[in-house]
Amino acid sequence: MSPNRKFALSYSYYPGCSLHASAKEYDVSTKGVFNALRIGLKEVPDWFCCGATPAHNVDELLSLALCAKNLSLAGKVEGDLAVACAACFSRLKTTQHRLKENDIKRKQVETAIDGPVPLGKKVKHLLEILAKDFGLDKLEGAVQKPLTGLKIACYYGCLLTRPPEVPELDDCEAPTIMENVIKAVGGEPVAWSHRLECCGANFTLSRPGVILKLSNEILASAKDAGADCIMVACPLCHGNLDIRQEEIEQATGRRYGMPVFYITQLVGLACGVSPLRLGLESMIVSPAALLREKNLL
Amino acid sequence: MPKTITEQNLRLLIDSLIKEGTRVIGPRRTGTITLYEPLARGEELDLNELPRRSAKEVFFPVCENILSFQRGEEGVKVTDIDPCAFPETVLIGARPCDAAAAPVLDSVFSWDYKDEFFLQRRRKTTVIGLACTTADDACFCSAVGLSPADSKGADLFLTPVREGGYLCEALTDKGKTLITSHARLFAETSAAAPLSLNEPAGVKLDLHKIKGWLDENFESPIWKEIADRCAGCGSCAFLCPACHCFDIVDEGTEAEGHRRKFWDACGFGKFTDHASGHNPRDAQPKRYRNRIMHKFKYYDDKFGQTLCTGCGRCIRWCPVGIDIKAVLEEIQKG
Amino acid sequence: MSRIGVFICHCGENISRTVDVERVAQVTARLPGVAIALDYKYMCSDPGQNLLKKAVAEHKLDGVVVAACSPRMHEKTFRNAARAAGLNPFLCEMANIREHCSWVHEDREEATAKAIDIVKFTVSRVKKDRALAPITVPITKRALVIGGGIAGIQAALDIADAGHQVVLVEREPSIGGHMAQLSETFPTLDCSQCIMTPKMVDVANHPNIKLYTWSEIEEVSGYIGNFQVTVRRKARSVDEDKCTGCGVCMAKCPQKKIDNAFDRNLGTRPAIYVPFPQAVPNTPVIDRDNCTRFKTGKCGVCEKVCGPGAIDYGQQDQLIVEPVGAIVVASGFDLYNIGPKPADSPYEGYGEFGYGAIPDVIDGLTFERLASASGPTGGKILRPSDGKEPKQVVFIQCVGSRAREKGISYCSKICCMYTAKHTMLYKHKIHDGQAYVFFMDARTPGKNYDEFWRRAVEEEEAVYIRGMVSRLYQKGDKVVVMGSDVLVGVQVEIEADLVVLATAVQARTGADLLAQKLGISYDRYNFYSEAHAKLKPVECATAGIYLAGACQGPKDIPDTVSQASAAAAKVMTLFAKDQLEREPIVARVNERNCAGCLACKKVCPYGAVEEKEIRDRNGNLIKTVAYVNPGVCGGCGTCQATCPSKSVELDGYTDEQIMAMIEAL
Amino acid sequence: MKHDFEPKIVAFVCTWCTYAGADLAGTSRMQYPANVRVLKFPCTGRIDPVFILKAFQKGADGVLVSGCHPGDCHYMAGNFHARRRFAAFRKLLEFVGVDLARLEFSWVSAAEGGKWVEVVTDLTERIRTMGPLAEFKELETEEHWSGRLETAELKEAYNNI
Amino acid sequence: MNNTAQKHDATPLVAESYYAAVTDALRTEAARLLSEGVVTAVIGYKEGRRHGTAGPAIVVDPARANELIFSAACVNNLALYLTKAKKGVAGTGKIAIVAKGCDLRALAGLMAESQIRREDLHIIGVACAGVFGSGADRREPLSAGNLAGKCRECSVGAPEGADIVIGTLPPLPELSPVEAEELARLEAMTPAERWAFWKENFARCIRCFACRQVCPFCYCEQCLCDRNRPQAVETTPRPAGNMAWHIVRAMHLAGRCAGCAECERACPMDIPLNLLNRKMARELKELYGHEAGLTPVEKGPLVIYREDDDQSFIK
Repeated sequence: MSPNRKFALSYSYYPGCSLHASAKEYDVSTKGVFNALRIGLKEVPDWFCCGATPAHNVDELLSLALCAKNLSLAGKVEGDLAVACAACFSRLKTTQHRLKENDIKRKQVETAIDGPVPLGKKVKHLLEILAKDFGLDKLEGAVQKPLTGLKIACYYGCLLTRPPEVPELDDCEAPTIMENVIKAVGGEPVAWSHRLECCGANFTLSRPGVILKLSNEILASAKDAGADCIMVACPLCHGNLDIRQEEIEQATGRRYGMPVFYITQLVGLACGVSPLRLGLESMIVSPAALLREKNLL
Repeated sequence: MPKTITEQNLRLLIDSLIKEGTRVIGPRRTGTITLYEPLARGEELDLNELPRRSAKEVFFPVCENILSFQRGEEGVKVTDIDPCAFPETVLIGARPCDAAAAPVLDSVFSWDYKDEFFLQRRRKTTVIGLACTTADDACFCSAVGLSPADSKGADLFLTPVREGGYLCEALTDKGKTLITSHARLFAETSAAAPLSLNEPAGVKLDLHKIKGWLDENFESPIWKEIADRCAGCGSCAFLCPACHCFDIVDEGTEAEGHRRKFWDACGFGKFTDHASGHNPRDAQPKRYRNRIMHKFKYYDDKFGQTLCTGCGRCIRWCPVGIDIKAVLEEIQKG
Repeated sequence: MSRIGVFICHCGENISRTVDVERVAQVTARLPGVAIALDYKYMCSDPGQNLLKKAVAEHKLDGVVVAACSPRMHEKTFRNAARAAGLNPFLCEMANIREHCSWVHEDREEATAKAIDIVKFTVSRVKKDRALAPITVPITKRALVIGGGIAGIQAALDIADAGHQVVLVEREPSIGGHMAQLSETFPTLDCSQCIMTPKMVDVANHPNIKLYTWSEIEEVSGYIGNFQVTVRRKARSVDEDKCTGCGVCMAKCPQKKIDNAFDRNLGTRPAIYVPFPQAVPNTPVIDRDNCTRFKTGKCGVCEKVCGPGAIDYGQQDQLIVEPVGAIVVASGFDLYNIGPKPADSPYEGYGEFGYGAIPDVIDGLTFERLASASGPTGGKILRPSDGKEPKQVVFIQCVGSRAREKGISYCSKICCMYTAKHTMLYKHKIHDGQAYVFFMDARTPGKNYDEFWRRAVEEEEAVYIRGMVSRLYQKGDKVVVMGSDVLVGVQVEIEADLVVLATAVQARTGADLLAQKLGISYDRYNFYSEAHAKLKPVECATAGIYLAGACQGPKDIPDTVSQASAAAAKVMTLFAKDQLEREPIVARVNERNCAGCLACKKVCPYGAVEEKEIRDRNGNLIKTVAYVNPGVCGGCGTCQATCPSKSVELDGYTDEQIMAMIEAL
Repeated sequence: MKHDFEPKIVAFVCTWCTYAGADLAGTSRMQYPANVRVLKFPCTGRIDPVFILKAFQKGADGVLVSGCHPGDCHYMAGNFHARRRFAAFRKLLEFVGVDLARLEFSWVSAAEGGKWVEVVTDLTERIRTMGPLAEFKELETEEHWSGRLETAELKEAYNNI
Repeated sequence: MNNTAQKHDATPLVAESYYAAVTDALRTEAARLLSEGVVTAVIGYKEGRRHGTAGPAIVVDPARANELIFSAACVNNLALYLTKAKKGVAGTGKIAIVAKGCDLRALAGLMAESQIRREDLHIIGVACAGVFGSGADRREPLSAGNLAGKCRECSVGAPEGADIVIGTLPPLPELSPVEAEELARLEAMTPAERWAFWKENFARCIRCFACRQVCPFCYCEQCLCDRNRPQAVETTPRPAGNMAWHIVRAMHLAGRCAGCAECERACPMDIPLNLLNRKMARELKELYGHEAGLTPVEKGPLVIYREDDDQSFIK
């Protein structure tokens, strides 16, 4: 990647574990999109796990310290911190929020990580960067292949907007930011009911039955609303909706065949990023047929 | 044979006076200004510039207690101040315009009521005058009949000499005694060359003519013209060597307190404010008129003296630039 | 020299145990200006007071210091005693040597020394006391009632029945308020309109009530007993004197498709309308925003069909000044908006309930209109989307109330009861239907309230689910309600035909603006503040203004009516006197010294300071100075502390009195 | 317990809250040092900074100003105005060199008898350790000789006069 | 280093021709206003007898408009002549007043305090490069060396809000803020050191009240310190009363003083009075974001409040 200073906008970047493993395509497509939009992205050196969903259930101090240390590492890289994964985003923001309002906790954490926590470092989700920093108008201008006719169910999941005082991304119960991005790149967001419902998250490992129920409702709701595909911003949601889709179909007997894209994959497609650099091939439910049908491949 | 004293001996004189139990007051630098102040050591004497306030406060302090009272179980006890207890004092370095004012003030303070607070201080004070070698464009002593070399009011008069030090001229017994009792500090010389003195420039005033005009012109549009802009502060009167108005007030609580005498000024709006609410001098021009009248007519009528020595302080420090010299020149024109 | 009497009380042993009262008397007797100093066992007793009275006469006292308990305890007692002895009561002061001395110190020597000091500075103060006469203010015995809902109607009728003139101002075309919109009322299920309309008619016919509908308060000036109120009578476009209320205009109006706000937009009305058939006055008003005539100039049907010729398109707003002596504020409430957040609202709506975008999610007041016999469905409960009878209805309580995250932390007080009522009304009309209620608590304190609620649960079989709802969404023609039952600990999902939200009661939009006109205070939710939460629940801190109904906080009808009658009683109490007497602790301006900078006016919490022009005999303006209206001044003294030249002084707390105390310390 | 120095503390309080709070301390028989002298005002809004100055001049070693908590003012806003006035005044006093530890402000409600005791006790004890307020007392007795303050140097020079 | 500093100090800030041009324009404007009857009087400056001095002048006759001048000696804040205590001087009717940027701030404050009305004034603004310091050498043209302390930090050289503005200033050099530095020096002292500083300064005070009399905001018809029932401030010029007087005056001006520093200039005893006013202005700005007199605001910082004002100093 080119040096940051070449771009008007540039960010430090915290990919998070998933994006280096099960959600590689999210990482690849993020870099693809940012490169296409001439937005600088510099990965934070030596970053490590944010603690994800489990840590804070076990040990709050640990969960805060993990993020605090990552923030402290990020502090050494210029630019606001760009985060792709909804869980990482939530954890990093939560940490800042928590430590800002609680001096005692902050001191404990500072002792634990042996240094100050950069509470002023702005943590931004990709959506925020695309819709606000870069701007919808400019995004619209960057479109080379509008997603015309593609009916997309924008799926926020639980973490992206909640609790409202933490991410401060959009209206927590009726957000529109994903829809706005999709409209900017020419897609057709559908109105549907399960945009903010939980997919079951990490019960995928311990109680897959929960996933079968919850994710099924999401898929069914999207399908009923006439969506061709679902768009997500979270590796875990992606896993539950995409990887488990076949299993859900078997369990419920209803066939969905609903590709589940990351936001960056769709934006990338529209902005002319080569499909080869969007990781489309790693999707379990293949989008090939759909994209061909809509003349997007 | 005239006497001289060196710069250094002048300071030693102060030190030995203090040692003898005499209070010495002389120009002393304090912050950005010079004031006639009690000196603790001869070195403190600073003769470089005309002190901001005149020397009148040596005899007529800014504020002084004239009695004190305590209310006890047996009633009110009044304690008088004894003017005879005032310390022997030497005022050193008084400029001609300051030294000359003291005898002028004697008239008013010893006229029908004898103000012992003033008079005792006068009696107990020996004045060492000092001739002026510089003058600025506010100075006008020579326009009112004095000069930089005038020794009026001084007991001993110093004139700077070219070789450094001063020529000393004893004018009164007090002055002579001062020299004889400190004879070792004075030298006899015949060849001291006085420094040239600086006569203030500008028009000489005909005080008689001015008084004549004032006699006729209590009502005149000129007062408004001159003094509409007067802000009504007391800086002219307070800096003046000859202004001597004072007020008396009781301060303290029901249990104890002091009666105090302190400077007042005819420029203040409250100066003639009656308890009835009526104020005969209800506007600034009337107050300024009183200032001029008092100095150049009333005092003359009563005592045959002019209440101005031309020090120029009121000109220098008037916040609204009223220039008494210019006013007098105007009046002189008629 | 003053002649002060000092009376030192032992208070049994309460004071004398720690304070050497004899010594206090000895020392203070010798203070300058003290004519006599005595100590006595119980100064507040009859013999004690007589001692004081006798001493005043015998020693010709011109001031009295009673060193005893707190003035908050007995200042009145001793001032009355002084008055009885012929001394101006304000020349009697208390020195607090009990609460502030003997009770809080153990060391007898220290306590005695302190007591002496306290007496000493109080003596110094008394010497500077001035005789003060009570202030009297004439009273205009007319009342203004703002708001023509049940609160305003009740207050107006009570005051009018007592024989006083009342001006009743209502901003809608008809009086009636929210109560007129209700179907039945809890806990008796009597028809709201049946009990309401007779009162409305009484108002219209009462000789002592002057009714201004379609009117608003423009400006209020003056003070208790003497307010000047400017009322804006909005142009009705119909001459009230000529109109007979025949209704032909409404019938013939070609523009009939306007949402009927009275019916919560479920039905429509013409551009010339009365909000509901029983309106008082029964005079229509032209809705100029929607009238073709006013929009395009190309109609005029109503004018043509009106027999009496009452239509007046050229009518203008009118400003009328009404002098009144007291004001009852009964401006009512609004309901929490379930739609998207309006720009002027501090409150978030409910995104998880669809921000009002799901047609079959309605609020409680809309349900009232559905259930009302005079409502848009004629009393049949039919859901808005397709007019079908809902067979499963979910009621959700505490929507907006007790929801800190939405900006409101209070309980709206009426929702538990009216939701219970709704389930009953529903069950009575749709016998095979099922009502579910999601609730946090059922709050039913009130006469027959809990019984009523139990009936809903036990007899009318409403299913109460304790828990909140996380989301509503449309699924086909159903509304899916996702919630939790926290008693059982399970997730609940109900496919409902209709969802009714019991939305929070909130202050009227613009309540703050009205408060600013009136000069009364309001809380952070814009509800008006009573002068004391317990002991002055209907008075405002601003004298002469009283509160009734939900403008002060959420209230049900019985409470509202009680408060309205209470406010009316307060007005009548005020009107029972011809003049108002006030403690003369008020500020006075020294006009000679006042330079007219009006800093006092800027800081006065009561708006008591006015500008006054001083003119000479020829009428030329000399200067403008401040003037303190003694009827309005509350006596805080903030003006005096602010005035650089101390040209305004608070009687009873003059600089002289205070400085005398400080100097005596 | 006797102390070497018993300061004079003057308290300016409003009648509705702090005075009543002090009454409550009394009725509850709480104990506190006897140094404080309480002057009653209708409202803290009535308290002029000049009074504080005067108290210091007339020998107070410490001054307490106390009134209703914000929002509880009997007169609605008197204490809000007072708060600004005193915020400014204490800055001024600090600037002319008065140790602000001698000037205390508090909100004590009618229900806070305990807080009254705490505030008065803390202030009294603090001033006890600080000693008398010499500055204003010196000024009160100080006469100046023709503008020159009576410094040690001057005293020494003229100790025999 | 020292040399260059001195050299810089003596460099004239504006050419003499600037003052000549402004004076000409001023006279023309004044003559026009008076002869057309727009105003009944023009309050301006005229030359003093002594070199480099000027004083207030009240001109009512158009023929005498040519007495008016503008120069670096025009130190006075003429707003003084509009306030109640002194306003008899200008008679009645609309009045024109010559105002420097700093004087205008006082006018704004006086309007807010109902002492004057904008419609009664015709404000002739003059662009000002600064005025002579008191006691400065006035034989030389105005330079950093003889400039008044307050002018070194002036931000209102070109007045705003006047009816007419005369003169356009050349770019002026940035000067070290000596007053601000002095303030910082005092603030860095211990309370005892500050007390000693003020005690010594106030001891010199002779209660001539020049500070009060030249202050546009001291328009009280009865000054607190002239009152004797009760005597809030001792009348006599003794250390006690002087301290009280200056504290009370600073408090009364807090939030109102527009910073013209006339009190300090007028003080014949060289007491640095403006330090008090500057200090209070800064504190009020920090506390409540208020700056006196930029535009007329209805309520100053000490006659208004916010419910969430700082109260960290209150227990």
